[in-house]
Amino acid sequence: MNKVVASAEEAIKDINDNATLMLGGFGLCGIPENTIAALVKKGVKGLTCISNNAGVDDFGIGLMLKTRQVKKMISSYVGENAEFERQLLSGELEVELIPQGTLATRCLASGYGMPAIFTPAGVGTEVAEGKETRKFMVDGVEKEFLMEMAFDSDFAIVKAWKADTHGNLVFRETARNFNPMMAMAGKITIAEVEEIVEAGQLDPDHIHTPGIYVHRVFKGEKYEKRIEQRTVRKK
Amino acid sequence: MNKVVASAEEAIKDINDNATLMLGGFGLCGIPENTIAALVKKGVKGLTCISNNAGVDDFGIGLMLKTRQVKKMISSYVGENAEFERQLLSGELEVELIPQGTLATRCLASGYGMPAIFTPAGVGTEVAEGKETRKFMVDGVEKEFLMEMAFDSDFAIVKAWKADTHGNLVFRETARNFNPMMAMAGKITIAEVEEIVEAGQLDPDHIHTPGIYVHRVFKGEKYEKRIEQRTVRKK
Amino acid sequence: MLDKIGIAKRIAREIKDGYYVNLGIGIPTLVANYIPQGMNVVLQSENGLLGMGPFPFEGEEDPDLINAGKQTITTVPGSAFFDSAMSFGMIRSRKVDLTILGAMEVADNGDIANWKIPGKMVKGMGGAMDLVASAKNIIVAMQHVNKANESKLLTKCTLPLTGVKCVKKIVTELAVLDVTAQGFKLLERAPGISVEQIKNATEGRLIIEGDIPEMKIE
Amino acid sequence: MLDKIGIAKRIAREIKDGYYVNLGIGIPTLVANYIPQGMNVVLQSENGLLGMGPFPFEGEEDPDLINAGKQTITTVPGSAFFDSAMSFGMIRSRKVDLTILGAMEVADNGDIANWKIPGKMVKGMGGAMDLVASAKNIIVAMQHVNKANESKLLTKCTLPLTGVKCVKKIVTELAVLDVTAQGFKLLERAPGISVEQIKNATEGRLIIEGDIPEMKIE
Repeated sequence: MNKVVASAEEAIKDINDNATLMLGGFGLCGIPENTIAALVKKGVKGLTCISNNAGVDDFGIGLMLKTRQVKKMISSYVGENAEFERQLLSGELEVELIPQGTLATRCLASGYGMPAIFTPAGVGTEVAEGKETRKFMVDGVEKEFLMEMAFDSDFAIVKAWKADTHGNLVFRETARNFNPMMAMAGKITIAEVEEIVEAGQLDPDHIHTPGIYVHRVFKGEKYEKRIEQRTVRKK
Repeated sequence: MNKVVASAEEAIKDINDNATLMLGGFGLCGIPENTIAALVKKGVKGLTCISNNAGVDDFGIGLMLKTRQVKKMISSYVGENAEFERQLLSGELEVELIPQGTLATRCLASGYGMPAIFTPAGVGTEVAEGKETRKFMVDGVEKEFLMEMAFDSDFAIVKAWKADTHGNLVFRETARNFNPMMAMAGKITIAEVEEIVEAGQLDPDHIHTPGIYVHRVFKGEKYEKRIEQRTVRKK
Repeated sequence: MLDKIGIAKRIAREIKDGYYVNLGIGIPTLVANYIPQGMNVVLQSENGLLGMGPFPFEGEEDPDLINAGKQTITTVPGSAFFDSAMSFGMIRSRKVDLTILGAMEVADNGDIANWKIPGKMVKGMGGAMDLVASAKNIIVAMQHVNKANESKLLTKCTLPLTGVKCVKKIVTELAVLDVTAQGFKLLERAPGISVEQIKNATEGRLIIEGDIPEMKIE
Repeated sequence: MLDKIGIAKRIAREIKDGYYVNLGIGIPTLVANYIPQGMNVVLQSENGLLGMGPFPFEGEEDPDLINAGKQTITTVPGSAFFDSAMSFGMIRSRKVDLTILGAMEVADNGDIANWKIPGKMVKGMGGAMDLVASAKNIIVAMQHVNKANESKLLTKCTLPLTGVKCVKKIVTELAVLDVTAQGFKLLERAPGISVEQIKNATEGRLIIEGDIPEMKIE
């Protein structure tokens, strides 16, 4: 059950133009930076990217925007990127904004084999336009929910802290974020990690994503792990 | 944020007749045995119990059946209990059998604030009778699903391996089973554990159930941890 | 005619390298013993484990470590524990490659009945309904006929259904059969069993094309 | 009139012992600094953390540890990490006791607009729609009027909505108000602010009953 591949290039060998990708991470935290670099190098185009954010101008998904590889972004917040804004305003880039919890839960639904979920997020707003709504009793009060569909994606690309050779994944701190749900939701799931250990080296009680969900694992060549908002206090 | 109470008795002080309880465990593995003992001692009656199984004649929920405290069981498999069978056939006990994955997911739905979920389990069987069905496309093929409602329960009673004083829970091996979802689903969640440690003693990356879901924690007086099917091989 | 071990051995040959497999209670559990050495197969137990190993050595039983049949077990290196929601999540999202389970009856359209006999104490469906509703590949291990010598491979199940149109392959004491749009397609005969015997034991539509080989089990 | 710190201080007084609290970006983030010492409060960050602590000391920033505003942070003892699905799961299931966030406009029925200005670059709603749709108690920190001195407490929001009928309380530079079935109910005046000034700054229905005290903030 060896899921290890040698490199990012090998991991993405069958990602072709017009693929739909999920990319883990929140801001620049826990993003699959080595896979993004390989996608930029490969130059695949017309990508639909499902990712909470779109990176910054010179890091994360921003790098794929600069090279015009992205056709459509499905995100909850895309704020920190001037090139993104330019492409959006010029109509080169299509953007679908959805609530963050809806994004997370539509990934979960996919990984858990649930075709649709109900959420109250967006009820009464433009997010609800064209969507089926339904009322349910919650704590004795009628409440309205939107039906949102599970995501379909060709590839999920996630960043974990450690993996074993079976593809079991462990995440670190808030770099976990969307990665576990996306890992469950890809038709093919690619995980880049900081360290690969032998099967049996991870405590089976501590695994966040079981290897059954993961198809390919590789060790990232290097991690910049850029900080977006460095906030500190004096000692 | 101290969730620790002194005893099982204190933890269940407000569980009264006719309450709906979720009880974690799979077979006799990972069941809240100290809380069950306290419920038997207290003698509350008319309980509705949501639990994957119903224990055996002299252990687990079987003890509450013997004392006729249970009005209704909602379970996926209730096989190993003669008294259960007697009460069921005599009409003293009401039983609702539901698929195991449906049981788990209806608990998850409750803890995740989703009023209903869709599952294919039971489509075309008597489980589907009277339920709304709906077709969705799955991998390009139309497939039928049942809509199943999130569970409402007054109390969730779970067994974890360790807790910290904040109510963060860690489970061990397959004793995890239904416990995390039920912990998320109780209006009041009571966790009995083998060991309570100070806040900060559990690795925050290894917590299975965050304390926000847990209202009361106590250390079980003793754990029998009975084995239902002892299967071994010779050395 | 195959005994239980024979059925288990024959089913084991359906398992491919790299498979994640869920084994039901009874004969399916035995299949684990006949997976060829060196083949990478991970066993899923729906109570929350990937990487189930053999029974523990005497004295090493761990009450926290059981399979879906509530038997004490062990894990293999690379195993992972998870909760029941994730367990059925991976089942529903078709990450499990093969599900092997028992049946009381199977119909020639793939319907299966294995959880309830009206008039008898009903123990429950456990995880069977979830498994059959979702699995991409289901093999059933069952007896071809009941004790009264009546066929259990039927045109239509007489017992309450567990799932509809889901069984892909059946291994009985007499035969290996695929479930096709046209009915049961006979693939192999058990050692010493004739096509005629299988015909007589099968109430549902049976397709017999060409020479039916005798199965090979060592 | 209150400055940002004043608004944060006043909101901090709404936090009760034992609360789990989600703080939005901007003024709400500042509220953390004014939670009384010794009060047991756990801060939830929707990117996957319960038990958020203060900013790290210089040189101790950890790129894997950020809040929902993408700022480097720390944890406190008893913290827990989880994924985004569970994070919004606990938000939807109303386990978070109090949500504090900013707004561009609030209507007197509790509608809130805080994510989109037509004609301007839209950055996205992030987790705001999930939070306002689910939270059992929402306090909004906002300016009472815009730079043109126009009220932002309205009969009806003019901007695209983030959520409907969800805001429970508002703290502005001028006042503290509850949102009731009859409209904004004035509870407290900011130091030096008259009822008349608040009336003039409020376009939506305003309820003034009895003497309105000046708020106390140290």
